[in-house]
Amino acid sequence: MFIQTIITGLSIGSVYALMAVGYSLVFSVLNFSNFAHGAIITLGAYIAWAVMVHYLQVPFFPALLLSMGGAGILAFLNERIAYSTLRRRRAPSLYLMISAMGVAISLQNLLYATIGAKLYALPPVFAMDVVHIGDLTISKMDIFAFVFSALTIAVLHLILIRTKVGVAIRAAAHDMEMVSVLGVNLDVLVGVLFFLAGSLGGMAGVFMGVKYMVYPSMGWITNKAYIGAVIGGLGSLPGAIVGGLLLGLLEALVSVSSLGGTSLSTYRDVFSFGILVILLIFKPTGFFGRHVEDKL
Amino acid sequence: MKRIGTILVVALLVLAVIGACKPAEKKAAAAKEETIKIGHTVALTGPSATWGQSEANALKMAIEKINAGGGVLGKKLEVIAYDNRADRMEAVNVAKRLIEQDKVVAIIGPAQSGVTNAIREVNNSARVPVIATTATNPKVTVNDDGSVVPYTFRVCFIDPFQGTVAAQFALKDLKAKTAAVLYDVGDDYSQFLAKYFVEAFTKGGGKITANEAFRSGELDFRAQLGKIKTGKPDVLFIPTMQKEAALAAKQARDLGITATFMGGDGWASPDLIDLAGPAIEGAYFVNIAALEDPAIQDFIKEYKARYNAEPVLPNPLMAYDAALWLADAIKRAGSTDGEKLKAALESTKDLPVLTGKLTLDPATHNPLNKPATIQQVKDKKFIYVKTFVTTD
Amino acid sequence: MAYLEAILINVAIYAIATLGLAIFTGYTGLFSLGHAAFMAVGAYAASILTYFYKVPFLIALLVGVVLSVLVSFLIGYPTLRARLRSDYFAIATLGFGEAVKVILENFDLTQGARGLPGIQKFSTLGNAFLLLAVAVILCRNFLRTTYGRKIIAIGQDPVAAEMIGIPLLSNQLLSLGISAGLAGLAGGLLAHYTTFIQPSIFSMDLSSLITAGVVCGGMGSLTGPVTAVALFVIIPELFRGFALWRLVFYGMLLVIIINWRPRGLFGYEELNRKNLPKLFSIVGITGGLSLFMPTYRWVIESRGYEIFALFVAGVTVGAVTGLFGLLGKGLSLALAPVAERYHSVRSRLGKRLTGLGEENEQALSSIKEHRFRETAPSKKVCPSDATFLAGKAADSKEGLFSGDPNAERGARSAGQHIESIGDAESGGPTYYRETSPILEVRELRKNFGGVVAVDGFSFYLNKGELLGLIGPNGSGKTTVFNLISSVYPVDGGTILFQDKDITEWGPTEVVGAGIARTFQNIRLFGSMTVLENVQAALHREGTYSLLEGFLQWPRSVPRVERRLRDESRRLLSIVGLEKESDRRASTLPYGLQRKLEIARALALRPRLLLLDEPAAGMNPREASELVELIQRIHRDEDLSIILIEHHMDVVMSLCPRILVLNFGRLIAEGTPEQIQGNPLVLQAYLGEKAYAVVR
Amino acid sequence: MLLSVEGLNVFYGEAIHALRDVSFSVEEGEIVSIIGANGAGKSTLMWTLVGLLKPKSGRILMREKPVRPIPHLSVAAGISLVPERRRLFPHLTVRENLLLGAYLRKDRKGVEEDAERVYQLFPILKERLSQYAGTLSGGQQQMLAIGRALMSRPKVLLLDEPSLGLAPVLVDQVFRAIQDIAASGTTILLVEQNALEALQIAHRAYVLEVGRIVLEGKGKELLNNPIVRAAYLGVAQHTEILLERTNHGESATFEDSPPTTATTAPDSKMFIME
Repeated sequence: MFIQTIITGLSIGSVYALMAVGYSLVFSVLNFSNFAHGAIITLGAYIAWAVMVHYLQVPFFPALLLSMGGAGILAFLNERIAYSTLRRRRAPSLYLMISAMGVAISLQNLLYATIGAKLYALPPVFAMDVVHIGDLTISKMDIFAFVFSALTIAVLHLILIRTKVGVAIRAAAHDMEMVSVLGVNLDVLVGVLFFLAGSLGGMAGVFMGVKYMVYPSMGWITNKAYIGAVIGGLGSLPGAIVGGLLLGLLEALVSVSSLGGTSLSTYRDVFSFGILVILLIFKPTGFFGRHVEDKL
Repeated sequence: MKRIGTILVVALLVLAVIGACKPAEKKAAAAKEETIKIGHTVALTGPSATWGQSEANALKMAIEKINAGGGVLGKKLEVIAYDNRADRMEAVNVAKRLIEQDKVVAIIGPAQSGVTNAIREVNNSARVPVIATTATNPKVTVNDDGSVVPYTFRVCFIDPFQGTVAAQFALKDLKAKTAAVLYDVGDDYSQFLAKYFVEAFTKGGGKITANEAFRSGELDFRAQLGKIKTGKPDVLFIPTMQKEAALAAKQARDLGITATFMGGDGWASPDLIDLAGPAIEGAYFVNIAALEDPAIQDFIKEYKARYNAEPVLPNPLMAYDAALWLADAIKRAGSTDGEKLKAALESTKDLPVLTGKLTLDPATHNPLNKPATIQQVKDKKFIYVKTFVTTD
Repeated sequence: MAYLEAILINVAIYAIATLGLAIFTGYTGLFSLGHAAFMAVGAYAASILTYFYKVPFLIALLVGVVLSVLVSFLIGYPTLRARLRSDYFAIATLGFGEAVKVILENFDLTQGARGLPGIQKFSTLGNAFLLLAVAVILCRNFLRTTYGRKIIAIGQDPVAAEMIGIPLLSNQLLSLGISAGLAGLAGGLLAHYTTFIQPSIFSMDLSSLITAGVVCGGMGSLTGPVTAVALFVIIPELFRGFALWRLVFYGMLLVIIINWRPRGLFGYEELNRKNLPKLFSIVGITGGLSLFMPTYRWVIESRGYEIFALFVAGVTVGAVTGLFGLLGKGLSLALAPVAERYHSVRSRLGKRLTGLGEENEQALSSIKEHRFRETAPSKKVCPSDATFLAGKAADSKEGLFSGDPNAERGARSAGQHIESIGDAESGGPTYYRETSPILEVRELRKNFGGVVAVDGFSFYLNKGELLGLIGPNGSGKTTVFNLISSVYPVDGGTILFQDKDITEWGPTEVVGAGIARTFQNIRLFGSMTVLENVQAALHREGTYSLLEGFLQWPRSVPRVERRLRDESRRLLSIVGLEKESDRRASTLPYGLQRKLEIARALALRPRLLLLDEPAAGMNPREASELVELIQRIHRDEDLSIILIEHHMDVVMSLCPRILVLNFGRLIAEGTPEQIQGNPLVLQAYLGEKAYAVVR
Repeated sequence: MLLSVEGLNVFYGEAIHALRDVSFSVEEGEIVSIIGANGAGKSTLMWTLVGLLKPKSGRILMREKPVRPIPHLSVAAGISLVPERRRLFPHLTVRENLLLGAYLRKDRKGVEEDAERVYQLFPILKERLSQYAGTLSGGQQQMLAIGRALMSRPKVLLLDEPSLGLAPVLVDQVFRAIQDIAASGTTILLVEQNALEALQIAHRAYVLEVGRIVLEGKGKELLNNPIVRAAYLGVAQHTEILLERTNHGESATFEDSPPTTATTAPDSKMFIME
């Protein structure tokens, strides 16, 4: 059962990780918590629902790409509408965060007001869902999502290492102003950044839709992704991945533990959020974060 | 910049108003004649809207039928319905508005125990009876000290009954020896139904192998289910809404749990089948009524004809019953005065309603001998299995 | 009418909670996403007491408030101590809010997810608004005290606040405590109004409603957030038809306001006569819009033409909006004489009130205020003037026996001067060094990620000395200041101040010991007035208690405040800013901002003043004025000064002794003449090649 | 005229007027220096020229064409900045830092050529290509910063205090490199704390004081200008000697022995060292 729990933890964690990567990507450059990321993930899932179930019967892979593209564009628009003015004005990150919160509240409730609260399921990708190995069961979707997420993150890594825009993004994480002085159009760069983050979010949304279901408040789960990102170190990609996976494992393990006869599963969130607070206090840079010293 | 902002705000507000006008049904020219106003507080939006909308439709049918039969005390009944989003704070405002602004004589709804609790003070201090439709928590109508809440009534059964029915069905009909429970600790309905089931099941000689919980908003229960699996229970009781039930069923089957799934009336939404697919096949749940129940076939036919959709049970039935009950009480009270209405409601005996005969227990404001139906998911449909009227 | 009452009670309750958050987020700039948790604590504590134990309502409320405050310390202490930055703090509070909910869901006493039904209804329109009024008055009072100014200062610039001796942690906690207390109060009222609570009520939606109120109402205002949240509660009621869209609007409104009106409804200002038209237009717009649908329906029903109905409804909206706009304008104009009268009456009344105890006060102040040295010492000498002559020094030596400390100091530094000149003639520089100098720095070291900024720097500063610290850009001068004033932790070495080892002391302790500083990049509290900037630095002398401050206790607070004001004015007059006292600090020109920084530093009653490039950006005339000013304060305020400066004439004319720093090391020390002749200095300033040419 | 600036006014916040009606021009192929005290507005001017600060009024023209004050457009117009304190990307490799300099360019071959040119100028960089920029020494970092700016093949190279925090021997290297760059045809606008050195290599120079241009002239002329000498050229009597010698074209060698101590006291009150 222990190994089964580990597998479950990794499966939950991989969703957290995928969401945390997009969130961390934005944080690394713009240094603020993009609370709208959850809403973008939700919209990504709804795009998949619209093309796979509601309007058309598009197969999974094209739908996934459409979702990623659509969510990417939405994230881009989100930046244009809600953050770019603030960014150009060099407003404190607090302002960006509030703006992001506004977008998140607005979009989630827009879904309630238009599409409604009904729950939707995305069609399963594989007919036979589970692989049995001895006593263990692993969902094929989990394996697929895990591998595909890993591949996507690897591609993202390549983009960041090999392409000019990628290098510029990494440079911007350190000094955005200087990057612009080298001729990089920041609007374009930030646009690309949000598109990448949004696409990853769209993918996370589709995977969530297939594994679980699609509904307006599904972005709530990104709270956990933030914790994952903090555990790994805000603004660090490997940190986001490791942090997400660790949080998934932790939650799975806490869920099956008990203390003096009472099952701890009901207190699971106290553990997650408790870890968050403790980590923020003792190691705010997480496991992979960079330490930035303010200069007077 | 400032000006642009202001203009934008204004433009958005205007757009929203226009947007809101569209779905708003054009009210028929206000009836000039005097009517008896009945309030309806209902979740027309938000997560409970599926039932709420169906409930509103059914109530409309009931009122029209009563009015067609000459109304009550020579007057027509009029329903004033407001959306409460199943939100406690909203519901309080809605109740106040209904009572103070619209001067309703009684309120039908809410459908949730928590929401009914939330408006308890409002309607009781104003002496306006509330008939909750599907608020199944026993504490809705009874105070902690055992006294009855004077102006709060309900037409549905209560959770201990539901939990007991589920436990007895599991023990006797399914011949289950062991059961596990997975419930939502953040939801009062789920928390209490789980508790009543566990009590009844152990009392009946069964064994609870695992009693696990999650929090509202969670999507992955495989860790808890993994633990449940080790106990190899005969029955897995999932007293949640359809969303969590569907997820839990899918994940449990993926993990190779072979137990029979069971649930409460929170399952009774067609969504369940869409969401859970084959995983939910063969599962049983307790409901207030079933579509196949012969007693209600006329209602269902009429509803389908009128709204071109199947009613989402059980709320429409409960609202319909509540309307009949209220009309009867007003007639017997001969007045719309709150106190007299309360007395009339309390003294209801063997009143024929859609789901049988209604008799009220004045000590608890719960209907007596309210039947519970066991339904099964079979071939992507809910089918009627059995009706419990009392439990041993 | 209970429906209206219900809305108004809601307004009052949410306004109290928002007021609390305004004190915290609005003034300290830290963003809390978990304030609903404090409301939950207050609500549960109060209702458990009244419900199970039949405790009187007010006492229960009070216990709820106290408990909320305690709980806020529980989360606040570790997170604020760890100095979490805005985002991290926000996420921590978000986590905390959720955790509190989980605990409430699992706790037996709180009856889990079912919540507490059947709480008695104690909250009424009367007591809710009474409490709101009390809360507003207390908060307003609080902000007008030393305690309030400390919090505002922290919100404006935490580093500068620390450098004027305001400890961050305790003051941020105080602010969080007040805010949590108010949230707890709001929670208690809410519970006893709805008579039913459940963990799910205290969700992030509630937190964000409060946050939205603060942001949209204006960070740094009290009435702004209260007004905003009132609108947030009322508007959706007017639009009952689409309550669903309410949250969509919140969101959009947040985005729009933060982007286009980042200072919110009234900005840093409070609701006043000038803001009335603004408020009225908002009310007019919303009121007008709420009439849109009814008008539209009414026309449709009676006439039936849709376009006509739209037109009529539109005109109605416009008319109501315009009417309210005009009404606001008119009212604000009409109120002008009333306001004037009110002010004059108030000031007269205030005078009479505080005048009552005038004699007592004077007796008291003569005992208490002996450390306020209002007048400069009678005998003035100019020890540090560059034109100082040995003969003059000899004259002032008489003062050595006159008991005048300034004269004594003057004599000493004069002696120094003589000696050093003598040394210059005989070769290597040696200085008169006191056996215990006021400041002694030994082997100071600081690395920044492998780059050595300060590399074994040692020096001393005699009491009353005016020491120059020069060196090329990037040579580590400012870092030395930052190390002395404990902005950075020291990597190695010791700092002794008045024979005490202050190496490991925190910034505020260093200030308390008597070291004040100014900054190379001016760090003023921009939104405060010039006077308030100095008043903020006088925080140690606000001798009344927090409770007295909250109540604006007439026997102590006005007197102390008046004294602080007078003292601030005196300090401003020293630097020549007395005429600008009511200007907002950020609107001062550059040169005056520097002077204000000096005045603020003087308010700390320092023994040692660190001036970091005070003449930067000044033209020669301003610079020579500054020289005069520094000489004056050095003389009158009994100060030791270290001066970093690039304007050589400033350094040369002020400092009898100069240290030269390069690559974090001391490369030369001596009189201005010696420094100018030192080859290493020349090399550092001119570069090797140029120096070689010179040679 | 390659770069000309007309009536630039820049504000910080509401009250601080950092540049007041600044106008000047740079001819093709020139080295132009701007000197001034700390806080005079030199860096502000540089940031405004590359579009990081938006002027309240005034124009920046490249070859008579106005340049919009947006950083990437400035770079596209041929302005490239080596900022104060270098501002490299420490966690990027030397090569990545260099290539970022060529961000706007599409000609791969040209970029490689320019990289070679940078390696010729600073051979040490070629040895450290895959090293993180943060691990370089101060002098190497300055070289990299200059190299990075050159990669955009600028028409005019802005240098903001390139000798800041460098040991004297490195300062010399950097200035030699600047002259080499100028010799190969890149126009240079230089802001230096080291006014002496800056004026020596400059064709023309401007003096900035409290946001205003108060003087302009040929580099050598300004070196001889008594006001400038007094205000910005540090230690007066040595400057006198220096000026005499340089004016006579006399060269000198550096020796380890310290120079004789000054005997005369400064007679000038205006004595600003920058």
